[in-house]
Amino acid sequence: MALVELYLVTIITERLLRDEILEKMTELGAKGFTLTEATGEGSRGIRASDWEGKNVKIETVVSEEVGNSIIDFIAESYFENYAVITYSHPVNVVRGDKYI
Amino acid sequence: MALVELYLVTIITERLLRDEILEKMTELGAKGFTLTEATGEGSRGIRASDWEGKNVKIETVVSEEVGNSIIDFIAESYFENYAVITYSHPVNVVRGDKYI
Amino acid sequence: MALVELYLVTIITERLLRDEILEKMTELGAKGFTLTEATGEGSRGIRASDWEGKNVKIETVVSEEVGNSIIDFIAESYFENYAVITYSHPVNVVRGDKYI
Amino acid sequence: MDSLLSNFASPVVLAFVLGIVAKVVKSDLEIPRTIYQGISIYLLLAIGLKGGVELSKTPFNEFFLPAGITLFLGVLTPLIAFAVLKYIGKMDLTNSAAVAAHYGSVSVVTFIASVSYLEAQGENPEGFMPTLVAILEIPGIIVALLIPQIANKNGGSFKKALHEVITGSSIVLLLGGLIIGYIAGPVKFESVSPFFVSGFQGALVIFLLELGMVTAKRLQDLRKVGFFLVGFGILIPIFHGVLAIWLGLMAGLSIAGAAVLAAMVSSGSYIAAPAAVRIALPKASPTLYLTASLGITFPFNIALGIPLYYVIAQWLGG
Amino acid sequence: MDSLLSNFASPVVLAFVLGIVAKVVKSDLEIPRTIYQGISIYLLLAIGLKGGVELSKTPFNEFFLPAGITLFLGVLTPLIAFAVLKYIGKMDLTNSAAVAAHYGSVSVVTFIASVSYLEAQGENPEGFMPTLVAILEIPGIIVALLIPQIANKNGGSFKKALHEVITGSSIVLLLGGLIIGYIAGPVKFESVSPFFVSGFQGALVIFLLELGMVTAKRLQDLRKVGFFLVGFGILIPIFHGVLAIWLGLMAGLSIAGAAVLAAMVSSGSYIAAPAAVRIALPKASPTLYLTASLGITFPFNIALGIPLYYVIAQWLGG
Amino acid sequence: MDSLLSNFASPVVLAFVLGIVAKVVKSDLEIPRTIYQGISIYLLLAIGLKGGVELSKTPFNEFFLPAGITLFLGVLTPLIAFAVLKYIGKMDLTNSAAVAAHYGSVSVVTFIASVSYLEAQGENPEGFMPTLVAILEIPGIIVALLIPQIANKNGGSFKKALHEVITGSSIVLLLGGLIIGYIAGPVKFESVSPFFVSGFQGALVIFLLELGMVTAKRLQDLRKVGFFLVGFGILIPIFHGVLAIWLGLMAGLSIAGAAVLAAMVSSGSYIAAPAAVRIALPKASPTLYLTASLGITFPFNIALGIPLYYVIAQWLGG
Ligand SMILES: Nc1ncnc2c1ncn2[C@@H]1O[C@H](COP(=O)(O)O)[C@@H](O)[C@H]1O
Ligand SMILES: Nc1ncnc2c1ncn2[C@@H]1O[C@H](COP(=O)(O)O)[C@@H](O)[C@H]1O
Ligand SMILES: Nc1ncnc2c1ncn2[C@@H]1O[C@H](COP(=O)(O)O)[C@@H](O)[C@H]1O
Ligand code: NA
Ligand code: NA
Ligand code: NA
Repeated sequence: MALVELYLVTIITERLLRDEILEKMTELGAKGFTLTEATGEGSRGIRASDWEGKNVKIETVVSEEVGNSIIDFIAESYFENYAVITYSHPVNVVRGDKYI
Repeated sequence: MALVELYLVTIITERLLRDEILEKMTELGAKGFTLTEATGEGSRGIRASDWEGKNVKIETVVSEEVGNSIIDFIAESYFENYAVITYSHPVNVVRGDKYI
Repeated sequence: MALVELYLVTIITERLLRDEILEKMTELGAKGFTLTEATGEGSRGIRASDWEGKNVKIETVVSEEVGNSIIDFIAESYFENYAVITYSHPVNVVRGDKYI
Repeated sequence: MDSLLSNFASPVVLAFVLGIVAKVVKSDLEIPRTIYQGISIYLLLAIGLKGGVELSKTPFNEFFLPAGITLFLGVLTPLIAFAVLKYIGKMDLTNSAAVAAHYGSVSVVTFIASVSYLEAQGENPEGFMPTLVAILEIPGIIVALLIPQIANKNGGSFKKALHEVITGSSIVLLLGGLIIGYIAGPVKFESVSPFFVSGFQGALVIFLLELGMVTAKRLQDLRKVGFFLVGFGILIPIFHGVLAIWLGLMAGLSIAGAAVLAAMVSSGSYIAAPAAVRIALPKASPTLYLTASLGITFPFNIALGIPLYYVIAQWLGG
Repeated sequence: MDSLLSNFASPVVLAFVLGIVAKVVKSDLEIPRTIYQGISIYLLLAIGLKGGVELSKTPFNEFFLPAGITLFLGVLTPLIAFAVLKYIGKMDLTNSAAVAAHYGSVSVVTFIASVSYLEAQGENPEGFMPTLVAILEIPGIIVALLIPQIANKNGGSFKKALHEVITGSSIVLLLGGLIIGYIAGPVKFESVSPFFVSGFQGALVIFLLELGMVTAKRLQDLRKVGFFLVGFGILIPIFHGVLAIWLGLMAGLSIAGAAVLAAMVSSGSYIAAPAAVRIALPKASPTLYLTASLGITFPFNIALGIPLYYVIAQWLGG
Repeated sequence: MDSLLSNFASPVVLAFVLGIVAKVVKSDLEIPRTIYQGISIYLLLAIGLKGGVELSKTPFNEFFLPAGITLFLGVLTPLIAFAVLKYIGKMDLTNSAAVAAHYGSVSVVTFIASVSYLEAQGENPEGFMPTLVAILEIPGIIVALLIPQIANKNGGSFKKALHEVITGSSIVLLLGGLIIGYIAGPVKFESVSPFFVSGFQGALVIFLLELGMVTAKRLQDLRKVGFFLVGFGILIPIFHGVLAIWLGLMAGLSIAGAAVLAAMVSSGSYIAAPAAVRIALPKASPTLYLTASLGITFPFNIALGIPLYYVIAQWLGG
């Protein structure tokens, strides 16, 4: 089975931002995404799960280029005012060309 | 603490296939697995969460060999007709010999 | 956007241990964490989800040093008697200095 | 006309409309999936229990003929649907069978809505009707899935699909409830009756709110499926409904009972059938069968079909 | 005094206290989030439905003046709150507007608790009060969010926040329920009434158990927010409450109705407002606005405010 | 015999059987975990509330002796169980203590089922019985966990386990409900009574459906635990039950009350105890203690034990 090396970009953030981020991600070239409910704690005073609803974990398998533009967008738009963490790492994807 | 390098294989697919995949995975040599509920969107018209129930994310820590045979099985059996994405990457596992 | 290479440590274990582990993790230097509900099966006879409640998946982005001390703590404290799997791998984190 | 307007003013139908509106205005309203599952377990168990209690009071010979008719319709309607789809609609064999499986089975919510509607009209359909739902649920799916099986064109696992549909949660709850109700009988049922009977209509309101939201998403796919399927999703139910009324009345059902049977037979399944079809016929398009049964036939029946069947039953049986 | 003690012995208030105690002793008690969401959907729909049915029985001219007064208070109270926060409390513009938005809107649970309390006192507030809740929910948030908008200092998206608050699930359920209840009317409502009316008080017990636990976590933030906000969270509700009683009585409300209006107007939103504020004013501190509305004003109103408004209403209207 | 058959025809027991059957036929039926948690919160709060209301009507001297007896049984039964396991069953100290902790505590569902059963028989057990459940829940676990503590062989944290069991959600809800019901009294309880009383039996049906499914999975472990534990799981409950009936009658309980006390005392905990044991005795095998209390004793009590205790109570107390 041919494996392609792509990037898995993970964004964990407030649920409120979900739809906005997904829309933008698609615009920037992501071909799909997976969402998981999560809770968590970080540098902000309030645990995300306390009142405003759970965090959401967004994962998307993308090319390095698309990944970088998504990361840039998140960093510029949300880092200052919202609870968010973003990271990425390479993964070997089956039929990876589908996601480029 | 001795860390062993193994592979984390991730399969995100329709809930319907869960039991079948888990059974086969065990057969192919996986010593355990972790399941998470997820939703998502991909190349197929219908969002997996819409009606047929949520997606399921299956993660298993395995040796490279077992990982490859699981990936091959998934690709051959489900790629054509079902919603599924599969990827893997190396991880450092504590007491990794337990999972080989 | 400046990416810093850090480690993502993942711990999947019985829900019962959650608060204890989170407390200790913070003590050892983790600056945040994300929790997801999960179920799973491993070497222990009883599926974690059967009766005692679901498993919990704890993910934390930390420096290699902090990561190692967390891994050591988990291995020493829980491996013998509790259902637990722990692994880590490097990730590229946006504004990574926040998590060191 | 009057009975139609009255249907539109019922809280259950209005909740369905509210669900559609909520999605149209892009509200963030969301019925959590587990709440939805909980209510659906409750509703299935409740109609099973009530049906079982009623069945324990019904003489066998009163029940025998309607049961036979229902089984017959369960075998006939998927064949009709298949023929129309394949030979008039020119759909391929797999998709024709997939859609036909849905119309051979039954939508439990449509059944419940029809009973609610008729009771609101002062009617009193036979108490054993839930038993007929259980009889109708499975055979139609099997018949339809057998077609590609025979044509050797399935690609999926017929055996697994069979297991899925027979042990599916809706059948287990419905049949289990029926048996529990039958064994317990009216006296022992009394203690659980406030929970399962009084709360029923209200729980249905929340359930239909959710179904409205799900339907709204389906409605967006309408243009993808084409005119033929839209027509099919309205005309076939009417045809099956009239057939059911006619045979139901002949089998001795009351006018109300015949109208409820029509709602059942005309409806398309969207719980048992999709799961079975996904397994047995993975190549069939979910967009086609879900849009037909959930996006077209279900709202048609809820809003217009049920009052229509009642009018026709009155006319044929009056 | 007597009516205060009686309030403390009500299951609903006691459940709230139990929730706080559970968190204080670090119990692992947890109401699953989806159960909490389910109950909250149920409660909102239920008061909407009941309100709609009552509204269908109310002559327009009886309802007109109270509705106008409510709208007026919805515009006035956030301005008062803003002025106090900014000019007496010396809070910055963004946070002042953020907190003010909460006090311009309404806490539905406080409303429900006040109705329960008054009914337990043998009173009978006007049936159309839920309509006033719907009227009060939105304008205050908009007015408060307009302030930084005008000052060009928002940093977030006012338009998105507007959409969020108007199509938010609480408004959809409340307004949707009102309309359904209004169209269905008393007769058609009967079938769903056991579910939505009889179960209401009990469901409220579980809801307040959860709210007690949430409030307990908020209480830990009390020292972070400073004395001024604590005083604000108690005195502003009293001021707004007295205003509401006075205007409510003038508009023809009964004593009980005026007390309920006071509870509504004095309360701070913690569902609709936080979501809207988070979008429109991302720089505002959630610790400030959530602690004020949920950690201070909500428990104050539940325990002391509601009986107080009743006493004042009796005194002014007697 | 007759009362046994009658037990088997009750909807609650039949739902339990349906749950087992559903798993045996590998149905995909699943009660979502949060629904299960929600119902369990509801049931615990409901019996607490009802018990508290009843307690507020009970003179202290009527309640004093049964309470003392219950406490005594809570201390005695884990010691009996431990001795049997260690010295007859030759089980190691840790596992003996672990299993004993379960039999020292109480299964709330068994308690509820016994009350339902007796009420269906036209009996009327004392209203303060839920208070006895609260008294019985904790001491037995502590006593059993103290054994390895004294023998210095625990390996876990006794202190943490103690906190876990005392602040565990079942105790908080049960005790909290008792106190709320006691303070509120019969009059104020009336408003929440439709929710907590009328719905109770029905909610229990769904709860036992789930417990049936959980038990079915446990039954697969039966062969792993060996004959001794199977015998233990049936004979010890009978022995404890007879003891409870005898002491209960002496303490002035009615025949029905003594039978309910027997069901409580004989039952093995499977909520509070497992959590505490997992923390205090991590080396103990969950397969042993969960299979014994949930796979053997629970179904035995539900199906046969409860009617048996009733017969014995009639015989000893008649
Ligand atoms: N070091 C970390 N490791 C894993 N997840 C984190 C970490 N820091 C923050 N998070 C997640 O990101 C969310 C927002 O973090 P923050 O913006 O730092 O408040 C938190 O609620 C966590 O779910
Ligand atoms: N590029 C992607 N990144 C992450 N998850 C994806 C991606 N594409 C698809 N998925 C997940 O895989 C499921 C099936 O995808 P598909 O087969 O493309 O419809 C989706 O529902 C998503 O949960
Ligand atoms: N090989 C594996 N891959 C992924 N997750 C695993 C694996 N083995 C165990 N787990 C997870 O770790 C938990 C405890 O495993 P164990 O201690 O082996 O019983 C299980 O319930 C699974 O969720
Ligand atoms: Na049909
Ligand atoms: Na207000
Ligand atoms: Na016991």
